[in-house]
Amino acid sequence: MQTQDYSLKEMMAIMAAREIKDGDIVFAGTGISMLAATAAKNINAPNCVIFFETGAIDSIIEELPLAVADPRVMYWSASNTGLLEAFATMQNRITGDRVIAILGAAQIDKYGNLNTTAIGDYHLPETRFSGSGGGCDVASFVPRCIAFMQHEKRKFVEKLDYLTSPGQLQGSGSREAAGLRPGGVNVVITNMAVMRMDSASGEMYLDQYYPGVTPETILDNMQFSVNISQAKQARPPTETELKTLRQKCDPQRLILG
Amino acid sequence: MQTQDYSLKEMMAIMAAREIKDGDIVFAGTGISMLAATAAKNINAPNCVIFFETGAIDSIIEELPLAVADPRVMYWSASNTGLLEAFATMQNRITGDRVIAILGAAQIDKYGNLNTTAIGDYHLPETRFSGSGGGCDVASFVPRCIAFMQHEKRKFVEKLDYLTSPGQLQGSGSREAAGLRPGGVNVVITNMAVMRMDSASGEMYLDQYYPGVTPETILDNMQFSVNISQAKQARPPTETELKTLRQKCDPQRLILG
Amino acid sequence: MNGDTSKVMSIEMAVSRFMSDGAHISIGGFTLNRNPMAAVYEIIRQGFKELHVYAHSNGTGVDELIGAGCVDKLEIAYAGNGKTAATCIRFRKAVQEGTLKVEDYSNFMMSLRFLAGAMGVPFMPTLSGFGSEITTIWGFSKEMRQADPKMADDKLLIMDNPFGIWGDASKVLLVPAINPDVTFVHVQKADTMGTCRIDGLTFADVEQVKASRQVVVSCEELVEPDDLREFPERNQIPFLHVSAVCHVPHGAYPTAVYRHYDYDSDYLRAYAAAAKDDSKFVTFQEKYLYGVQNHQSLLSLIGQERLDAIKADARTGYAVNMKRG
Amino acid sequence: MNGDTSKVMSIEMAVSRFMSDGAHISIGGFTLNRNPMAAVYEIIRQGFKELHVYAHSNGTGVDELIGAGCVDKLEIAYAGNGKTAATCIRFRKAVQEGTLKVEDYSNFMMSLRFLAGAMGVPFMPTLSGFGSEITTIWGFSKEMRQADPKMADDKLLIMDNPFGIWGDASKVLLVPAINPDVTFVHVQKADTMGTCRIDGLTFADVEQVKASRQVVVSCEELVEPDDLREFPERNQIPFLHVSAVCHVPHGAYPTAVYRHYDYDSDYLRAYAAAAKDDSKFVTFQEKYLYGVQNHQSLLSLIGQERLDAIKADARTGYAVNMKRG
Repeated sequence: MQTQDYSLKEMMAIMAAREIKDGDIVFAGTGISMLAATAAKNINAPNCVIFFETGAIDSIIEELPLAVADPRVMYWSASNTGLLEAFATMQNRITGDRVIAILGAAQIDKYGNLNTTAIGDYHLPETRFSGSGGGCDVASFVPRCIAFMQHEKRKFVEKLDYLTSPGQLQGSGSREAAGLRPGGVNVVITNMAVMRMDSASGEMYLDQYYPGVTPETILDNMQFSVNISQAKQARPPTETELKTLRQKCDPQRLILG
Repeated sequence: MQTQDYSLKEMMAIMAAREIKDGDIVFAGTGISMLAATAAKNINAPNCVIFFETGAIDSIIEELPLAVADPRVMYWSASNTGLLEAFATMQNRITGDRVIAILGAAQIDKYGNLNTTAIGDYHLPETRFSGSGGGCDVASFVPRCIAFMQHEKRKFVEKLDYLTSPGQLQGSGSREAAGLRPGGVNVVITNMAVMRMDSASGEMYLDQYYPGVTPETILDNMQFSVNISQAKQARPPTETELKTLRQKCDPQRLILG
Repeated sequence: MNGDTSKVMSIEMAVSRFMSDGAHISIGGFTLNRNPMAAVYEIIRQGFKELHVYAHSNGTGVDELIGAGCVDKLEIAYAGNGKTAATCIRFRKAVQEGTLKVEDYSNFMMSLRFLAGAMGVPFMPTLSGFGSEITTIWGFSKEMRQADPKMADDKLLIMDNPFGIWGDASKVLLVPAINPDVTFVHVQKADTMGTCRIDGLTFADVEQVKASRQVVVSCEELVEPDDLREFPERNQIPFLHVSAVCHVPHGAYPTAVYRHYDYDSDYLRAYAAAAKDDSKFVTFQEKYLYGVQNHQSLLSLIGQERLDAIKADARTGYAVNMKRG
Repeated sequence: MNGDTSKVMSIEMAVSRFMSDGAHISIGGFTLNRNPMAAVYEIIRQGFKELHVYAHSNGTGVDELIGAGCVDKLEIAYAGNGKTAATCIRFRKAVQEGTLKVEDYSNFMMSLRFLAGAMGVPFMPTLSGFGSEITTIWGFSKEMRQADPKMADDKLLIMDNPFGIWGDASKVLLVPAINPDVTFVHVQKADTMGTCRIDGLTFADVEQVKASRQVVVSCEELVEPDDLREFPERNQIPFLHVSAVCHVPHGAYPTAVYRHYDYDSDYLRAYAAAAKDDSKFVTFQEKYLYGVQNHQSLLSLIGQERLDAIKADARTGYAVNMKRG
């Protein structure tokens, strides 16, 4: 298990790609989330539609974009519109219910709420981040959201410094009470594990741990504890998956490094 | 005065054209209002911009359109968009305050309120008309609106059967009280006269009567009385105006008949 | 592009698959332009009834549907058809005879209602309509609305501007979203996946499409997805919103399609003349509607000569100097 | 078309005519794409201060403005710049040091606020943000807002859906309209009257333009009005909204312009590296900002070789296989 011939970034990209079903509309951000979307399209979900908050729909990703406004998302798409159209596609239930989204964050709590805004006091922060971008909108509208995280104690926190994007809020029923539709982050993919939200309680549990990682190591890297009783080992990337990822999705190794 | 060499339709079109100032954004409807807008563009306001509720801006009217959705409004325009953009241009004060609009109606009252919906009971009308179209929107948003009317008792009524498009509502201050910005119909151009709304009281008064028509005849053709003390005779169309109207604006005589 | 062609079907198939009695529908276009007439005629021929129709100013198509007795309820801003009918004739007749329930809005209000549906919000705000009886007189009663889960309980609402005087507004008028069961639009070009490119004015077609649960597109030209991908900024409707794509050349006839053909004034005037008289109208319908099997047959009946006469000029996009009397 | 060319002027003239200290402004583009950089650099060189900036995700331009000390208040959704800066560096520094007041929204909220301004309504409704601290934590206090007539008294408002459960919504969030004093956008093509044609994504440029009291357009190609009239459906911005048109080739450099040139990763990385260190940043600014007279001089300093390297490929619209490290 120590002699794995794939990187953790590759593992994460493939684990995320596997969440995407054929025909899904995939909301992709920058970096590894774009890579995961492209991997799904090339491996297991050829009819999934990749779209970006900037308004590009079903782009042909010949080169990995370095931002959602990269001209590489504009090429050969079905339609190049703007931000309003992109977010409306998610807010509108007719199309929005078919969307799966991939997000990232600086902090996540046990209900899958995300902080991408600030560490410390909002008004005079210790560390300021970029802010919501489309994250808050996506987490509000989209029924299935994947969060990509590094498994570190300072990132899996007891209490967020700022709640930017709503996950399950305070658990069972609190999304609906706040005015949100069901949805938000319900899968977390890290460099160690795949975690999911329990559909009743809204709380995070360990679903899969990567080869070479124990559930205990995972718990050691979080401020809060999660249920590990259903955890099983994740199936590593297949040769085909890896080959496609490396040769078709990121031959320049812009994301894979 | 009886030997006038122009028709009343021509007189009306020219009187309306004279209301349009160079640089105005002119909201035009179908029929004679389009003709008036085209006349202004060709005679006295070369830089006025004709636009249609369907979304065409600064169309080149080579042939008179028979409807605001006629493909003739789409040709060589600056932009072909849609209804939302057209009405937003009027609702938005930055552009909307530069608009002058031309409307028509089945009934008008002394405050310039218009009925284009129904005669009789709304629910089971004696005569049903087309309805608001963009009329209610235009009369709500645009600071200067011209109403084109035939001067008949059944059209200049004491009380509208249905108030479709707001003029000065019940007069002084009532537009603002209802939630409207200043504007609405403030000029009425008929086959006999030009009437205006008093800016303080909001009530209609006789501004100009056409050659060969007396103020008394005008009053005889209305259910309500208006102030005629400031009335003067209208200046008839000049030869140049008539020539342009006939030869450049409606050579097919689709509107002029 | 995988070129999945499962959405491609005949207009007969699309109408039969997505329509049902009592359906809430909308159609694209505006008065005498780009109405999805092939779909409208097929809906009539297949005999769908008790329809609830949402329209801004979709004159030609809506009046044909009313004339054929398909429509029970109509929410509309404008029922006229340019110079051929200042007020649509069968519409007027139906309202005056009490056989059609109507709810009046303005063109902007109806467009905003489609926009609200497209954006997935319950309403849109506007500053239009204060003081108009559009705001105070309801065609559909509160009771009727409350009894039907497909209708908002209120025609519209007026509230004080919650942001004080922000935006120079003391009040706002809120109009409720529309989400039709099916919308039919006719466009110049569509690909087999459903992406559409419209030339000329889009009217409110894009919002109507995005607001709809099902969308049937008919098109002058059916192309491969790659054919629309070089300039994606020209495609107003992405395939995500489209259920069926039907290749129907002259599918908007007798209304106009910019850069393809003009409206047929002869047909529209003949329609208007017939519509004024019940028995003449039956004869007219027998000939042009029920007497033909499909849109192709109607076009054959109309004849190549008339189609040639309305053919769009390459420079202007309409039929220059066409007799329009 | 009379070809009135009174709107055509240099970017130096446009900035000096329409800008003022304390102005509320917005700029077009998104992160590293189509930012109006010639305008941004000119605003900096002309020394305008205390600006109030509205942005969704306008990374490159906004960070340069902040870095030059021009900005007092910022309403923003996202201050990042793709891979070159996950968080914009001078932005981060200014916030952490307390020299910049920030009000956070989401990208959709900011876009809706521009849309509300463009449409002339005081707010737009959305279902986004419930439960987020965007709704509960205000960067600008109520007192600060009430003291400034150019700010809405409330950051946003939440209310019960006035239409009951219509639209499957129990509540709605309302975001207030923005009407900037000036908006700067850079487009591929503009005509002398101000009509614009944008290729590729429009981001929120169209709404930002229509919401603005004054609009300065810079363009890669300045053409005659007739050149944009054959296909009016491709022109997203009609001239009605535009105050000034400035012909500035490479006017978005170092950000990308689809079908013209790519972003310059070298420049963006050099900027990011310098921005991390105050004294290095001063040197960087001296060289690229204050050491050049105008955008043309900056481009000369950058050199033809680098401009050639980012030239867009005719097929894809970007620089294929460009080194982007």
